[in-house]
Amino acid sequence: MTTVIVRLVAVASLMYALLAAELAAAFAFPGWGRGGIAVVAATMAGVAAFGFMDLRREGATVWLFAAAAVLWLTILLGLGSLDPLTRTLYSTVSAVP
Amino acid sequence: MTHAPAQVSYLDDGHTLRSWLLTTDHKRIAILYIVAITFFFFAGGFAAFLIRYNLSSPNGLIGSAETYNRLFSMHGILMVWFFLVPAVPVTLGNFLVPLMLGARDLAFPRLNLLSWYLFLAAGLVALYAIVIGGVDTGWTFYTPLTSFYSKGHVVAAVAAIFIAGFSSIATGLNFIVTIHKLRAPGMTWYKMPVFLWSLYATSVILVLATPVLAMTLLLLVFERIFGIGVFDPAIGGDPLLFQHLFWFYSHPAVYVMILPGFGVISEIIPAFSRKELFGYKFVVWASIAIAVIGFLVWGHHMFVAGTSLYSALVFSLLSYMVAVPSAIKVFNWIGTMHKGYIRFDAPMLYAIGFIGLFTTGGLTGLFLAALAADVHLTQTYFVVAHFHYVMVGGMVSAYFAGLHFWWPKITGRLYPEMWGRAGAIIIFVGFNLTFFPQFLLGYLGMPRRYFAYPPHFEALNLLSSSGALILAVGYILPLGYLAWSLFYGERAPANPWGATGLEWTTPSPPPTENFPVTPIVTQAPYQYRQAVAVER
Amino acid sequence: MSNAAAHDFQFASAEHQRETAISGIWLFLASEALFFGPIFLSWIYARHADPSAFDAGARQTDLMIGLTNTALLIASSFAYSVGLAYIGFGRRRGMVVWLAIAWALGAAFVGLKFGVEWQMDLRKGLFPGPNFGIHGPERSGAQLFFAFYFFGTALHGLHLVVGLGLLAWVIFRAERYTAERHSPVHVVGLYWSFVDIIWLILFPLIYLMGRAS
Amino acid sequence: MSGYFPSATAEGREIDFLILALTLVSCAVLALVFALIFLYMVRYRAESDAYRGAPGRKTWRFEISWTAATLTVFFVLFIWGGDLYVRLFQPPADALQIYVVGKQWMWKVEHQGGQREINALHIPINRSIQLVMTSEDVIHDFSVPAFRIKHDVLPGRYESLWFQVETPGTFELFCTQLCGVGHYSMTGVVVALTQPEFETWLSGAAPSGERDDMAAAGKALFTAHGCSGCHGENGVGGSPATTGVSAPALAGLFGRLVKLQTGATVTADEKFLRDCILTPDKTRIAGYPQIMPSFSGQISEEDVLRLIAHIKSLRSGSRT
Repeated sequence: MTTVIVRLVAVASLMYALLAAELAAAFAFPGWGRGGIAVVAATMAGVAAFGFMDLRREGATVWLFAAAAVLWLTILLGLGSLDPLTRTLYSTVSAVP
Repeated sequence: MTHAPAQVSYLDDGHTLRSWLLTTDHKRIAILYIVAITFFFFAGGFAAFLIRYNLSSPNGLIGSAETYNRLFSMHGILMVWFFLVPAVPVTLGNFLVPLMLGARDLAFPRLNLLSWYLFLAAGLVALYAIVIGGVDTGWTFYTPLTSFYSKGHVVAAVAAIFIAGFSSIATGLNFIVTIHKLRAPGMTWYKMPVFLWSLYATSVILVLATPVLAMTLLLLVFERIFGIGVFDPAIGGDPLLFQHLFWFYSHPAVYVMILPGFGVISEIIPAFSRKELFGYKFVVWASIAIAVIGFLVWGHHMFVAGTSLYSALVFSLLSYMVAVPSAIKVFNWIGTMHKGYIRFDAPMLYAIGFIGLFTTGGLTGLFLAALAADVHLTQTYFVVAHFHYVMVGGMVSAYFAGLHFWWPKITGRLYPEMWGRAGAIIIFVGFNLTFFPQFLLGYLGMPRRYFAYPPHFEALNLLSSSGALILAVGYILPLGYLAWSLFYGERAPANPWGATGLEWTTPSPPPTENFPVTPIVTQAPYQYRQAVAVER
Repeated sequence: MSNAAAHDFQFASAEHQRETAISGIWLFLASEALFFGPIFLSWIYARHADPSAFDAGARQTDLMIGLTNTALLIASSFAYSVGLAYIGFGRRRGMVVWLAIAWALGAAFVGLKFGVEWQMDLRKGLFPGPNFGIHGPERSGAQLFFAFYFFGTALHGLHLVVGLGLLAWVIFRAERYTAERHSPVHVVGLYWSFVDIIWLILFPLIYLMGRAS
Repeated sequence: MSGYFPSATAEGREIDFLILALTLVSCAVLALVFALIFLYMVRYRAESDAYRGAPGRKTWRFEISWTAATLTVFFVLFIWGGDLYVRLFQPPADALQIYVVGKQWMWKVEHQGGQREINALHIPINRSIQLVMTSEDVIHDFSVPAFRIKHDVLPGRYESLWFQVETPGTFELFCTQLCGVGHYSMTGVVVALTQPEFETWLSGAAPSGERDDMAAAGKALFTAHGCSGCHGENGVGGSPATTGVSAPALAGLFGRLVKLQTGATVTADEKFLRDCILTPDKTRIAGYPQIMPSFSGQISEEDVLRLIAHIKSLRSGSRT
């Protein structure tokens, strides 16, 4: 019983440490900037999935569903933002009189 | 579940209204869905008939453009969300998934019943939206027309689609978990019939794409109610964001509509060629490939909408990639018929019609994937003809094929064979007459969604409208003789077609718990070489 | 589900039914993740349209409340997991106590977010619309941010309230759960941690991205 | 309508050729599919006693071959379609620019010389024409089937479309993006004239009376809206000494590279000038404090186009 509690306490403290890292990325280390925050936020989501939701113990089916969710989100956000990010690449109106 | 003696069929297991309306038996829920689906099919079909009536003359016959805009919007919404997306999965799928798997019922029976009630509620809200005036934005709801300038009942129509979306998610979730967890002992993934594989691929799309539509519609309603939102160009928002999110759902949704049809055809062609499916593994992985790549291609709906040149090139290449699995399937069906013993019952006629019409529809999709050709052909009747060839020529033919093929198993009755064949042929002729002229109209530049059009398009439109008459007759015919067969049809044996598959091993109609003892699966599907005795 | 080893007729065993229920909720959470997808994409689009004005709007949010809320939700998710561990060993009273703590922390989040933060924002006139508080060149970009902010937090808050309802339902039916049979507790736990993860993504988008360099 | 087939533009004929190729490929595949089906329906029907032999086990050889064949054909079609699309997407440098504004259920066209037309577009032949289009309300779509081109017209942005007509004639113009009740009536004509006819039309259709073209109208707006108050007369630029505030010079600005505060450099094209007028905070110029108010909502789309025409006419140093 206590081993489970100890593991959960470790997960919770890791989460708070990552929260602090997120704040540091935002304010203390301007170099990291937005990319740093994004990486820390992603790891926090991963830690929550494996720590609190105990993804490690589940079978292959559950892993498939979790992986599908992450993959489809990257399709939606990645391919979805391809258009605005490249829209100015070929500016439609570049005629010089 | 009252465990009545094994031989009482699910139809006789309780006749009270309560036993039907509160049933968790997947077979009864399939019957409830067939009734609802048929109603919406004919409601949407009636709207289509009025559209063709209006277009039979250059300056329109049904009063005003306002009515016409609301008509084609209603036709689009009803057909897409209340017939095509649910059609095969909720009717044949609900009935057959447990039977084909050798299971007693779906993983979550109560969720299945909830899915039907959500569909019913959505249908009622949709009818309410139509009765109070409907929308004039088309089924695509583009902003800023829909969010600021449309005077139609957008919020009511969007609410109906929002609820129908959750009904789809519930069904998709049920199928995926059932196929993963409730397979009969011995049924490995490669021993499953292809119909289950295609329903699995369809459910993956249903579960992962429909939520995006639900959220997009919420964002749209937020913008319409508060007069401001992320799509509003006045504050720097991007109307193209709505189109991206809408088509992120709507293109995979067209694969939701066609994939179950592939599954039905992959069951029927081997059954009526008395020969196992050609290249089983290729057909299976083609379905999965379509489900995955289907999510990468939505940009081809927006080649002229103002998206960047670079993304248009990427989407065009990916759109050509998604056409390859469909081509593989068509070649494999034809390979199955090679050296077979082909019989021309109604399901086979519909299936052969499906291959011809779907291939035409698919090939015209290549026109629209070629960037430069799309610039000329998009937003014209070429696109209308393309998706009707795939949806009506493909999906509806497959739905009718499946309905006829499994009718004996569902109702325990045999339908009149000659009427079945006549119906298939009339539909094939009427369909081609209605939609082939529209390819020419599209090339000549007649725009979509026009209440009135320049006179030099009249001849082809008249031809198309006359074809619609024949098509209407073709669709009313099965309603007639299938209903007739319910009461006067010959009693059906367990396996009238001599087909393989666990669903043919139980009596027709099957008992409530499907199998007295859970079957053990030993061999791969479609083993027709051992010539299962044809009992008919 | 009432007696010890009972299971529905289509399952082979109770464990088979528990496994099916767990994979069912995980698939539902996958669809919920896609449900929030468009909000993240609208953040990318809205910010790309006018980054400086968007960030100016983001700096109007109250970082301290956001930070406390995040801490509250992490603690609540932790408390729920501890409760789940307790019932795993059959100690029902411990479960009820920890689940109640989780519920309280969740309720605190809702109170802080809608009771305090939203009132402040609305008083500052930060709801996008004709009488929007911020004027000058950053007006439209800031309105885009607050359209995203109010829509996103409203939806997350709705999911949280539903979660609180489920939590209360599990607590009131605590006496029927045993060490072997407590899959509803596990299912609600997964949903609760999922809502926490969604907030872990929304928090930086709202409070930190605007303030980072 | 005259001049539909062959298409009146060179790119249109190339699109026709591509569509013809696609049709031939499709007919070939369809012929193969229907022939095989009819052959098998006749030869292998249940009653016939044709030799069936043992069923082939090795199917992957067929699969690989027809998959590879389909992939190569598709790739060729993609390259062909893509290359033509890239050329359709980028207007040539010397195109004659004509401004089009889509409004619920009409097309408003305005030429450089100030000539205005409703639901009609007069253009010279053998000259590349570039339409700079925007919308005042919903999304429309400027479509001329005879030229085989169309492009959506979005509110809040400029969309561009270019073509070069080779044969004079009158061609149908449609709106092909659902824009409400009058969508079907939002049609018009594109009239292609020979160069001399076009000149006479231009002079005839010029607005009588003040005969001012867009640039002149823009100049009046430039002072009316107080632009000259900061940017100086004729956009020579303002400094604390001259106009009391430091404002970038506009003379000779069009087409030049401009450095923004974010470090990026942008060409000062129509889109950039429009952003400066309507959303100045998005285009902060390096070296100048961002104090320009936004004029969105106060200046109509046509007036913005006229102001841009005026700014384009301001040669550095020359007085027009």
